Formats: sequence, structure tokens, C-alpha cells
Amino acid sequence: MAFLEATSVAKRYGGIVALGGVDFAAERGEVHALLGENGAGKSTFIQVLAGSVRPDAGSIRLGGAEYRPADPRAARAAGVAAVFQELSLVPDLTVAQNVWFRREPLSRLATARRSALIERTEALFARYRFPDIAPDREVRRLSLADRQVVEIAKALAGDPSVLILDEATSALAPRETEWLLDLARSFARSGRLVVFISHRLGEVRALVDRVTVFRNGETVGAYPIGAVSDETMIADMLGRRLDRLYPERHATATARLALKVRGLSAGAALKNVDLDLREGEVLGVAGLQGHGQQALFQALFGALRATGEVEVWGKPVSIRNPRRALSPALGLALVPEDRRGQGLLLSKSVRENLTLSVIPRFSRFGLLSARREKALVDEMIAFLQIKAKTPEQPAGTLSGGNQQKVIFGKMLLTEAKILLLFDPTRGVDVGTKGEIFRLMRDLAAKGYAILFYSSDLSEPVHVADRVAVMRNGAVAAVLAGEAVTEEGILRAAMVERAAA
Amino acid sequence: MAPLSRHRAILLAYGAMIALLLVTSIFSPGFLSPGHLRSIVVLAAFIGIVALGQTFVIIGGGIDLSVPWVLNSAAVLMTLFAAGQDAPLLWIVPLLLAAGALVGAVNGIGIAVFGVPPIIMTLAVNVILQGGILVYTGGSPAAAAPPLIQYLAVGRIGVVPVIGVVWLVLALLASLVLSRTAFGRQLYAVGTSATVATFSGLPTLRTAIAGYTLSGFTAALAGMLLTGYSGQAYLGMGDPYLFTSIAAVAIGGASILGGSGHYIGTIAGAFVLTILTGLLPALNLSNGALLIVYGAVILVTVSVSSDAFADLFAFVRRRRAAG
Amino acid sequence: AEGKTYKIYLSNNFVGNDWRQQMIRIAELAAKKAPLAGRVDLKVENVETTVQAQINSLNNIIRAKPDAILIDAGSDTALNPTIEKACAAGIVVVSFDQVVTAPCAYALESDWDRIPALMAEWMAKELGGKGKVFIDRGLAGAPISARLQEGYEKVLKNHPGIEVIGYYNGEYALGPEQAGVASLLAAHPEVDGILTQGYGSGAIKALQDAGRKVVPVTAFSYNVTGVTCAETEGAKCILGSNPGYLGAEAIKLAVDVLDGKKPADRHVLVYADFLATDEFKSELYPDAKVQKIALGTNAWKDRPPGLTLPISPDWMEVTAEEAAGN
Amino acid sequence: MTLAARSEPVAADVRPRAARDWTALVVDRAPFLVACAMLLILLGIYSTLQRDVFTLEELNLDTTASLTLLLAATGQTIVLVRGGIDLSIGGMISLGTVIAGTQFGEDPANAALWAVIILAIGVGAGVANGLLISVLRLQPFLVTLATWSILGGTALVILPSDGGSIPSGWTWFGNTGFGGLSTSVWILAALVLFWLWFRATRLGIAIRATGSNERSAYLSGVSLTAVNCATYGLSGLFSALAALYLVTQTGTGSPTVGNGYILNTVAAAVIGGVSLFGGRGGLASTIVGAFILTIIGNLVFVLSISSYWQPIASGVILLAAVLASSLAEKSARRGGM
Ligand SMILES: Nc1ncnc2c1ncn2[C@@H]1O[C@H](COP(=O)(O)OP(=O)(O)OP(=O)(O)O)[C@@H](O)[C@H]1O
Ligand SMILES: Nc1ncnc2c1ncn2[C@@H]1O[C@H](COP(=O)(O)OP(=O)(O)OP(=O)(O)O)[C@@H](O)[C@H]1O
Ligand SMILES: O[C@@H]1[C@@H](O)[C@H](O)OC[C@H]1O
Ligand SMILES: [Mg+2]
Ligand SMILES: [Mg+2]
Repeated sequence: MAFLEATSVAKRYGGIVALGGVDFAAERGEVHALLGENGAGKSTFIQVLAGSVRPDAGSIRLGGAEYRPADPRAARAAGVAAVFQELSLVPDLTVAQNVWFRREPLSRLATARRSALIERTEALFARYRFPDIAPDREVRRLSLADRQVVEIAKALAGDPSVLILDEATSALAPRETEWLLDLARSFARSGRLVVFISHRLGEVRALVDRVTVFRNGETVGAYPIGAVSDETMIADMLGRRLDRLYPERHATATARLALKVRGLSAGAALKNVDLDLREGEVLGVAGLQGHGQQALFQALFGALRATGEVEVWGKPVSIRNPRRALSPALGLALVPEDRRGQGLLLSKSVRENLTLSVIPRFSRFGLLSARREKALVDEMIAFLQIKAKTPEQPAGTLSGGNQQKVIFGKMLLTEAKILLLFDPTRGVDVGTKGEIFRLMRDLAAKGYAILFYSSDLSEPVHVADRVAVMRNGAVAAVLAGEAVTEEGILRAAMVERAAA
Repeated sequence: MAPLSRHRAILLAYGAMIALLLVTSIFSPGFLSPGHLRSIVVLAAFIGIVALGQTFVIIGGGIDLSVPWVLNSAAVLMTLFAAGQDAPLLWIVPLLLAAGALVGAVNGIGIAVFGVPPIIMTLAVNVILQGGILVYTGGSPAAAAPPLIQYLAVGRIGVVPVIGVVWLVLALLASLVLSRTAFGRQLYAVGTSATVATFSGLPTLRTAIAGYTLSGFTAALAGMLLTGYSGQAYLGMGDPYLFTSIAAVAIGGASILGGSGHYIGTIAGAFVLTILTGLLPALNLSNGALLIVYGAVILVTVSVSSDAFADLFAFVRRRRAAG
Repeated sequence: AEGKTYKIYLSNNFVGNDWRQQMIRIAELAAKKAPLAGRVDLKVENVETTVQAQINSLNNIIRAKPDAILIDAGSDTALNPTIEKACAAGIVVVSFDQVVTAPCAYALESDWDRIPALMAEWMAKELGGKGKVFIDRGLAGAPISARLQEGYEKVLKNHPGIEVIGYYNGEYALGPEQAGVASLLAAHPEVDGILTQGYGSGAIKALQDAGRKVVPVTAFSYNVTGVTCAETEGAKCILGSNPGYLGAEAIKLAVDVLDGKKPADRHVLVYADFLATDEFKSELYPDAKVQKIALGTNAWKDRPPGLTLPISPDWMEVTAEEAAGN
Repeated sequence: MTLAARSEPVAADVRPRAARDWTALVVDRAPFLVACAMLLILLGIYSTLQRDVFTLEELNLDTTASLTLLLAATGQTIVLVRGGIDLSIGGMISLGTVIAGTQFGEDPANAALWAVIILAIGVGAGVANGLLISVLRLQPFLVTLATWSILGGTALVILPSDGGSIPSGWTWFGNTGFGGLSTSVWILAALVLFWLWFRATRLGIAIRATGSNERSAYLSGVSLTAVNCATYGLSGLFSALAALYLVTQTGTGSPTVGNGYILNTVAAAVIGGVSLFGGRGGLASTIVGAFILTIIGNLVFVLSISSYWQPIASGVILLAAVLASSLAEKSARRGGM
């Protein structure tokens, strides 16, 4: 009998079958990958393990005993810690308070003293060689990637015997990803179990010992990693073969500048950024985590106040706010970093979310046309293969990858010609990722101009024409042609530090 | 599933309303007489009209505590200017509606543009208006409500009260705006998450301001109509509409934190509150007992329309179906 | 101390109705007009309706060391500790209208025994000792409400033929009175009289809206009531008065006390004439004066409906314009 | 994916290490800091019109004037930080004073017993609110609207209008003091100590966390039922305390007196920077807010504004004060990103 063994676990939401009866078995000492396309049921299964979702049927055994957590507290007490895809941090508490939340070390007065929390946090950070994040900072002020890191610290704080990482690398840049993979490896080596979910097959192959594949809420395969090819895993996940992930890259850039940025500055985040984005070009943006990429995207979208000169299609403009950015005159659209906080109205339907930025497209004299809206929505759902029971399903109940697709679709509907894509494939499965890359290249060929950041460095390398590498809020280098390699990007991102 | 659960709260609010009406009629048979039903419609209409703007404000994520004195000011000024005559209404009514809307817009600008918390902004405006109207008029004006206003408030067309028709028209318009217009869509979005709305390129500020503007407008309208009910304006006539306008929205299924709800629900809320206040004199209870019953009935009513109750109901039904 | 100018504060806990507006206007007038002109330096302090706000305001007033404080109180007992502080500081305290129980303070008010008793007597006579009535309970928690209700009931008890079939809360405002009576009318097909604590015109309007015949009504002396009763076909009314010049009376009392002319009792009652649609002679209170309502004399169509009657105390002339503030 | 082979420790980061983030601290507290500044400005104006403003005597007076509101607002603050609202404060305060007024009698032991009973009723009513909100998943606004009515109604049943009396020992305690400070100042000090302690307890953190993000709190192992019961239970407790202090000032039971505290508790909290959407703000904010309200009252008095203009003046001063802190927050946010 395996250490963690689930049999016929099922969960339905109304008419939606999230889990049709999955089986899963994993041993101590291994890193076990759970794979599947978007909406396959991975997160639901994780939530069952973590006690936040009660299954309709099935049984789970942990360490030989029946395991049936009534709520997240019970799961934590049983030594099961999850890094949830949606994160479980509290924005108004500090990093240290979040890490030790519900496990606070208490003084004699039953208080969790600030200094004690910080000390402990620093010790934990040191023990697992965490990236440097100020323990006293309120989580609200952290970037998504940093939040992801804090969430990991929080899971580790309880010294669990089972660590579940649900797309914990999806927001992490290469260095942090590498760090987390190291951490997971050594965690498993100490005789504990890591369940690892990721859509980046590269890191799965680099990290895990065994894989289990879900499709449509069923278990379709379980293999030792050495015994299975990427093709087989993908075929299991998608139910079809995938010829290639990355599309052909033909140079489609013209000489015409879609975006000309000079001296763009914003506080400490952006310092004198110069940037040229051409018609028909996919310009990658890269750099170490937290070096101003996010600020750059937000500033260009008018969501962050910045100074400097920006020309759009040759005309000097001032991008006061997102509304101005999205206006037909400018035609800039953004896929934002924080999909739950900035991208989606979680309680509203997929339909309302998809069309939120393009209400004028289906209204006349302020009156909405349900028919025209439906046409837009149906087309986009079909095009992006968004897995929703109906367009009326609340966006917050979609799987993480499908939420990301809704945001992507929402942006596409704006018909903006300049696309600011901040990590558009985060949490998206390999099948759809390929579609998105193809789409990006097609759009570029049609004369769109695309600014593209990805936390997965291999993506700009394969998809972008040029890559601007940021460092300390400025553009450190712009790589083109043969120079666009992961090594090249990393070198450019770190060179100054080596010199300093 | 979304449309169902969205309408469920509203349907249940209507269920509660009808149940309340039936229960009430047991205590006093006259309750279902046409005359009394009409009087319920009339009284509910005033709450309903004030709560119309309040619904928009709350859906947009705010709250309007200035309705009592927007209402009262419009009532006092209307009777003062009209001096009992219909003819001047031609300019007075539009003027005061505009003034009400303007006060609402000031609320909205303070809140959306300058970031003053809604509770403080609208509370302060309420106090300032109260003082202002007292300074300006020194009390209630002499004249009775003009005949036209009285007709609108208490007149009837056959068996149908005129104000019921007015309310119905407003309700249809409000529902249309909420469900079928770009503005309505934006309002829900802003109330759900102002950040997401901003990132989606919606005119967040304008939308929020518009909600408050509408609230000022409907409070002023209700104030003028209400003079027709009493036959005159009097100081303090807006006070009962502060909590009732908010409670009607909440009973109608909207979240006080914004982003959800519908005017159709608010209508049921207005009826529930009206029937309740009408029920109580008939019970012949002491003031204290009356309040206890009032609280208990509200609890039961909202429990019955709660999600938890609906879940329980669904669970039992599923069990039953499963055998 | 005769001839001296006294510094007097009037602490008023509520501004939101017509009665209080008139009260303040006439008080301010009394400070300027003969016979008290030059004798008082009056400051009116209006506060929001909470007891705490009035306590805080009174404390501020006490610090300013006035000669006297006049209080229209938000509670008959809750201000007592503060009032005792004022008395201890040597300040003359006169509570009026909504009076307080603190023994050191004068309490100047209408005779709340006489008013409901006489009006109930009138009602019994109108009904010929037989009939069904509604009673207004006023405002929950207000001391005066209970006194009026009990005053009505005490007299009606002597008339076994009269049955109280319903109560409502008129809250001293037109809307609630009208709505309350309307609800009762739905439940009770027959009613022969309504004893209100408020405007009375709301009750009449509710009867008319319900298509009922207008029954005898007791109410308070507001202009609108006088006019409505005079103009409405078949209306029978009696109006008791809580005069709007009570503030002015309080000033006068304070000045008298400061001048050394203390009244015998701390409790000072003010008697204002009743108004009625017909002549009425009370057996319970043979001294009580009941004026017959006459448009243009003691009720005016062109004056504010909320104007309280009578307008002038007998020691000072107040015109209707002055009372109405326009 | 092929990751570049790297030898240096991956945890190292180029970002400068921020030990304590002062800008963030200031930006996050901008509304509170400006509210403090506004309070000082109001006091400054007040001191030009009234002598001896910066004295212990003034502190005693203003604290006594504010303390009932402050006690009730402490409970409301906890509820607001949880992301809820408590209207039942209005009913609970009334009921508390009424029970005190009718039951205390003259025997101190009896009074003490009934004081404990009042506190227990406050906690019980609050826990009932918490249960109704959690178990039936009802809006706090509606639940506490109903319990406000029920508690207020009970007060009226017991005592139809103001009356009853409080033993002189009890009122003496509320109005005495020692060390030059009034009882109210000592109670305020105790309140501050309580808050400094409470906000660092597990419960205090859990309440803030739940107000900040309910779903995250739940996923982290918080029992929403327990948090709601504790939150509203505490609010009930503080309402009961407010009632017990209020009767030392009024010496009587008052069945409707609590209604005046509902909006004022929310206003005091919000003026000082507590967010209605939960998670942000604390007692310091509320204390500043309550004192701003009290000082505005004093100021309007000493400004000798003609009676009709008084409400306008207090509204305008309030708006000006809050506008300043709102604008300060806005600009702090803009500059500090
Ligand atoms: N609360 C809910 N209500 C309705 N449907 C739900 C809910 N939660 C999950 N689902 C549905 O269950 C299915 C499985 O979702 P789940 O989040 O487990 O997928 P996943 O494998 O984690 O996908 P991804 O890779 O995109 O994260 C999806 O179709 C999703 O829409
Ligand atoms: N934000 C939420 N996320 C997930 N589930 C929730 C949430 N809010 C409420 N619930 C559900 O509502 C119920 C109440 O939650 P809560 O955790 O307070 O109670 P419980 O777990 O049933 O009991 P206990 O308090 O003893 O743990 C639970 O069944 C929980 O699953
Ligand atoms: O005495 C009462 C007064 O205090 C209130 O404000 O209005 C009505 C009067 O009868
Ligand atoms: Mg998932
Ligand atoms: Mg639980």
C-alpha cells in the first residue's frame, strides 16, 4: 500500500463533473507530478487532499490510515500542506504573519510578537535559502511572484510530510523556479512526499520521479518518469498528439514603430526606459524577478503613473489611464499579472468577463444586444477552447488555466493592435500554449505589435523576435537574432551585478 | 447555474413577501381588501422610489446616507415654490430633480474622485442639507402640495393607484438599465471590483458618480411625491427612509458590499417592509413587543431567502429524489 | 439684580421639526422684544438628537459659566447628573417642553394631565358614550407619549360604551400617522373616533383616502389641523395645545428667578387654550378655555401647516409672521 | 525546458534588502496619520478660542465625553476589521442601560452581579449574531438589523421610557479619578492596552485575516464560524461595557439611547481610517476619529455659531477633515508606488 493512496475520488459541482473518480498513489521520498490539461481536475483533487473540498465519493489513505479531512485545519494537522493555485495569503497581514498564520509562536501573554515572527521567518527563509523578501512587508504590496514564494514558505512553516505544489512555479522566473525545484528535491529526499503540478514539462522532467495524468476528471496514466516520453504524457493529457509547441518564426516586423518609449520613469520601479516596438514584431521582455517588468507593462497601460515620452504609431500620447490605453485611438490592451485581482470579476460569468472591455462593441445607444454579445462570447470560447459548462458559469469557478484563457480572450476582443502580454500562458496547458503562441505569431503577421513577458524563459526565446532585458528598472540590453538564448538573457540580466 | 442562483434570491424575496401578506391577512382579514392593498402599494412606492437610487449606489459598491434630507429638501422647496399651484411645477419639478441629482453628483465626486468614504461623505452632506434648508426656510412652507402632485401620490385610475403606475414605469426603466444597458453592466463591474473595472478600461469614476446622481434624483422625486401623500411638506419627513431604503435593497438580495442585486429584488424588499409596518398595529402589541416581532420576522424572511436555506432545500430534494 | 443682563443658554436636542423651529424663533424674539429686551443675552445650542451630544453640549455650556441654562431635553432623567453639576455651579436651570426630573431644575411644561383628559372627555361626549376608537401611542420611548396615552385611557375607562380597538404609533409626524391609521382601517371596518397625539390631519386624510366618513378626532394645535377641521365637511375636532412659545416662557421664568422672584414650586405649568370645531365646556376642567376654530382668526390657510397655536404668550405679542419666520 | 546550468546560489537576489519598509509604512497609514494631523489642527484652532486646551483637565473632559462612543466603537472596529457591520450595538446599549437602571438597586454586590449579567447578555447576543451570519450565511447588515430591533424591543418591554436609577457608588466610580486623571482616561488607557494585546493574539490576527480575505483565511485553517462568533461576541461585550459606562453619565436606564451610537461608531472608525471592506485599520484610528467628532462639537460651541448654522458647520468641518486625509492617501499612493 502506497503512502498516499486515493481511490475513485469524485466531485461534482451542480452539473459539472470536476472529478469522475480518480485514482492516485504516491510514495514517501518521491516527487510526484500530477499532469493534465486545463480543467482536468488537478486542483480539485488537491483541494480534496487539503481539506477545502469534500469529495462526493471515494476514499483516501495516508500513511496506512484512512484520511478524510473535514476542513483545511484538519489537513494541516495531518501534515498535508498545499500551495494552492489561487494562493491563500491574506493581503493585509505581513509576510511573517502570513507565513506563521494559525501557527503563531506565542509569548507568555498569548501574543504573536512581531520580533518573534520575523526571527522565525528569517530562520525559515535561511533554512530553505529563500529569495530575499522583507518579512515585515504587507503581502498586499508584493508582486505575484513574491506572493507565490511566501505561499511556499507558509506551506513549509508547518513542517509537513506531504507538500503539494499546485502550479507553484507558474509565476516564478527562472532563478526562483530553479530554487524551488532544488527545494522540492531535497524535501522529498528527506523521506517526505511532494505532489507537483505544472504545465511546464521541462521542469517536470527535471524534477519528478513519477507522474500521474488526469484527463476530464479521470486518471488516464501513471508512469515512472524515466519510462515515459513527453509525447506520451501530452497525448495522455490532451487525448491527441501535439506536433509542436512553438510555431515557425518568420520575421514579420516592419520599420514602422508601434510604440516608441523614451525616458519612461516611475519611482524606484522604472528608470529611464527606452524601448521600440515595431509593427509585426513580438518583443520579449525579460529579466530577473522584480526588476521593473511589471511596472513597465502597467505604465504603458496607464495603470501606473509614470513620466517620460511615449509615441503610439508615431503620435506622442499621454496614457492617463487604462481606459485611454484601450481607446481606439491608442489601441493598447493588457493581460495583467494578477488574474484574480486585476483581470477577472470572479463572481461574474465568463460571458460578462470576456466582454467587459468591449461593451460598446455590442451596444447601441447604450443598449446591449444579447445576441451580438453571445456571438462574440461563443466565438471566443470556441476559439480558445475555454472549458466552461456554460458561458454563464462564474469565472471564479473555472480552473486556473481556463481563467487565464478568459483574460486572454477578453484582451483579444478589444481589437487593440498593440498587445501587452504579461505572462499570458501562466497556468495554461501545453496544448493551448501552442495555440496561443501560434496566435501571437499570426497576429504579428497581421501587423499587430506585441510586448511579451513570460516567467518561462524558454517562451520568449522561441516566440519573440527580439528580447529586451531589464535590470534595476532599466533596459540593460536588447538581444536580437542569434543572441536570443536563455543563457544570453540571463547573462544580460545579471552582468551588472557581477561587475559591481 | 449562475442565472438561477442570481434569480433565486429575488424569487425567494417575493415568496417571503407573499407569505407575509397571507399571514398578515389571518390576523386582520381586511388586509387583502383592494383598498388596503392599494394603500400598501402607495406606501411601498415611496420606499421603492428612494430605494431605486439606493439600489444603484449599493450595486456600485457605495451607500447613500443623504437620502433623508435630499428628500426633505425637495419636498419643502417644491411646496414653497409651487405655492399650491400646478402650473409652476413645469419648471419646479425639473429644477428640483436636477438639484437632487446635483447633490448626488457632489456625493459621487467626493467619494469617487477625492476618495472620501461613502458613509462620511453622504452623512455630512445630509447634515449640511438639513442645516441649509432650515437656514433657508426656517421651517416648513405654508402651501399645500399642488393638486397634480396629490393626484400622482394618492389618485387612482380605476382601481389602480397612480403612483403604482409611476413606480411601475420607474421599475421597468431601472430594470432595463441594470440588465440591458452598458451603464448597468459597468455598475455591476465597478461594484464587484473597482480595480478590475479600471484595468478593463471602464469609466469607473463616471459610473460611480452616476449611481449617486441617480440616488439624489430619486430621493428628490420621492420627496416631491410624498408631499402629495400628506398633502404638505414637513420637517423630518425623510428620516424614515434612511434605513428602509437600505434594508429594502438588502432584503431584495443585494450584498451591501456591492456588485450584486437587482431592483426587482428591491421592490419585494419595499413591500416586505411596508407590510411589516402595517401588520404591527393590527397585532395590538406594546412598542417593545412590536420591535421584537419586527426583528424576528426580518430574520425569518431573510433566512428563508438565504443561500444556506436554499442549499438545505436542494439537499433535501436530492435526498428525496435519490430515494 | 433687576435690570441686569443675564447670559442664558438654551440647549435644544432636536431641530428637525416645525415645532422646535417655532420654539427657537419665539425664544430668540423674546430676548429682543419687550418686556425682556436688554435683559438676556441668549445663545441657542442645537445638538444632534443623542443624549451624549446634549450632555457634551451642556458641559461646554457649564464651562462658559452662564447665569441660566434652558433645556428642551432629550431625556427626562439621563441629563440629571449633568444638570446637578450645573446647579452646583450656581447656574439656574430651567427645563421646558420635554422636561427633566432633576429636583434642582425648574420644569416648565404644559399640563399633560389636563390636555388628554379634556380631549378624551370631549370625544366621549361626541360619541355619546358609545363607540370604537383608535389611540395614537406617539413615539416609542418618549415619556410624553405614555402620559398622553394613559391620560386618554383613564378618562375613556369611565365610559364603558367606548372601546379602544387599535393602537398605532403616530411619531408626531404626518406620514406615520396617516400610514398607521390607514393600516388600522384595513383591519377594522368600523371606527367612530381617533385620539391622536399629533397632527390629526393625517388621520383625517387616511379616512378620506379609504373612503370612510370623517369621524371625530383629537389632535394638537397645528395650523394644518385647524384649517383641515374647519374646511372638512362634517369634521369634528378638538385640539390641545403645547404652545411653541414654551422657550420664551422658560426665558421669562429664568429671568424672574435670577431677579429673585422664584415660583413657589419647581414645577411650572403652562395653560394654553384649546381649539375645537364647536363650543365645548369641560366638566372635568371648568376653567379650561376652548376657542372655536375660525379661519383667519386662529387658523390661517396661508400660513405654514406646522405652525403651533396659539402663537403668543399673554405677556408678549408675537405676530403670525414672526412665529412662522417669514 | 532547459535551464541554464548555474553554479551560484540561486537564493541570492539583486534586489536591495529592505529591512523595514518606511515608505510603505507611511503610505499604508496615510489616512490615519493625516487624521491625527487633523485632530491636532482642530485642537489648535480650539485652543485659540478656549484657554487651557492642552491640560489634563481638558483631556479628562473630552475623554469622558467620548468614552461611551469609544467603547462601543471598539466593538464596531473589530467588526469592521472583520469586514462586517454591527447595527445591533444600538439595541444592546439600550438594553444594557435598561437592565442596569431597573436591576442594580442600591446593593453594590447586586449591582456587580447584574453588571456581569449585562456583559454576558452582550456576549450572548453577539455570538448569536455570529452564528446566524455563519450558519445561515446571511449578510451581517440584515442579521444585526434584526437583532438591533429585538434587543431594542426587549429594552422597551422592560422600560417603556427613560427611568430607573443607578446606585450612587456606580456613578461615583464613573466620575471620579485618581492621579489627576479621570476614570474615563484610565479606562481609555486600559482599552489601548487591551488593543495592543488583542491585535497580536491569534484571534486578533485571524479576525483581521478573515476581513482581509475570507477565502484565504478559510484555506489557512480558520473556522469562519468561530471567527464570526468571536467578532460579534466581542462587539456585544463592548456594547455592554459602553452601556455600563453610559449609565455612570446618565444615572438612568434609557430604552432608545443606543440608537444614536450605530452610525457614530462607524463614523468614528472610518474617519480615522478603518476600511469598511475589512482588513485595515485599528483602534488607534477609531480613537482619533472619536476625538475628532468630540472636538468638532466643542469647536462649534466656542465658535459661537448662530444656532441654525451649527449643523452646517459641523458637517463642513467633518468633511474638510476627512477630505484632507483622503487626498493625502491618494497622493501618498501615487508617489509611493
Ligand atoms: N466551485 C466550482 N463550481 C463549479 N465548477 C467548478 C468549481 N471548482 C472547479 N470547477 C470545475 O471543475 C473542473 C476542474 O477544475 P480544476 O480546477 O480542478 O482543474 P485543473 O486541472 O486544476 O485545471 P488548471 O490546469 O486549469 O488549473 C473545471 O471544469 C472547473 O470549472
Ligand atoms: N470562503 C469559504 N471557502 C470555503 N468554504 C466556505 C467558505 N465560507 C464558508 N464555507 C463553508 O461554510 C461552512 C462554515 O465554515 P466554517 O469553517 O466556519 O465551519 P465548519 O468548518 O463547518 O465548522 P467548524 O467551525 O467547526 O470548523 C463550512 O462548511 C465551509 O465549508
Ligand atoms: O413637545 C413636543 C416637542 O418637543 C416636539 O419636538 O414636537 C412636538 C411637541 O409637542
Ligand atoms: Mg488547477
Ligand atoms: Mg471549519
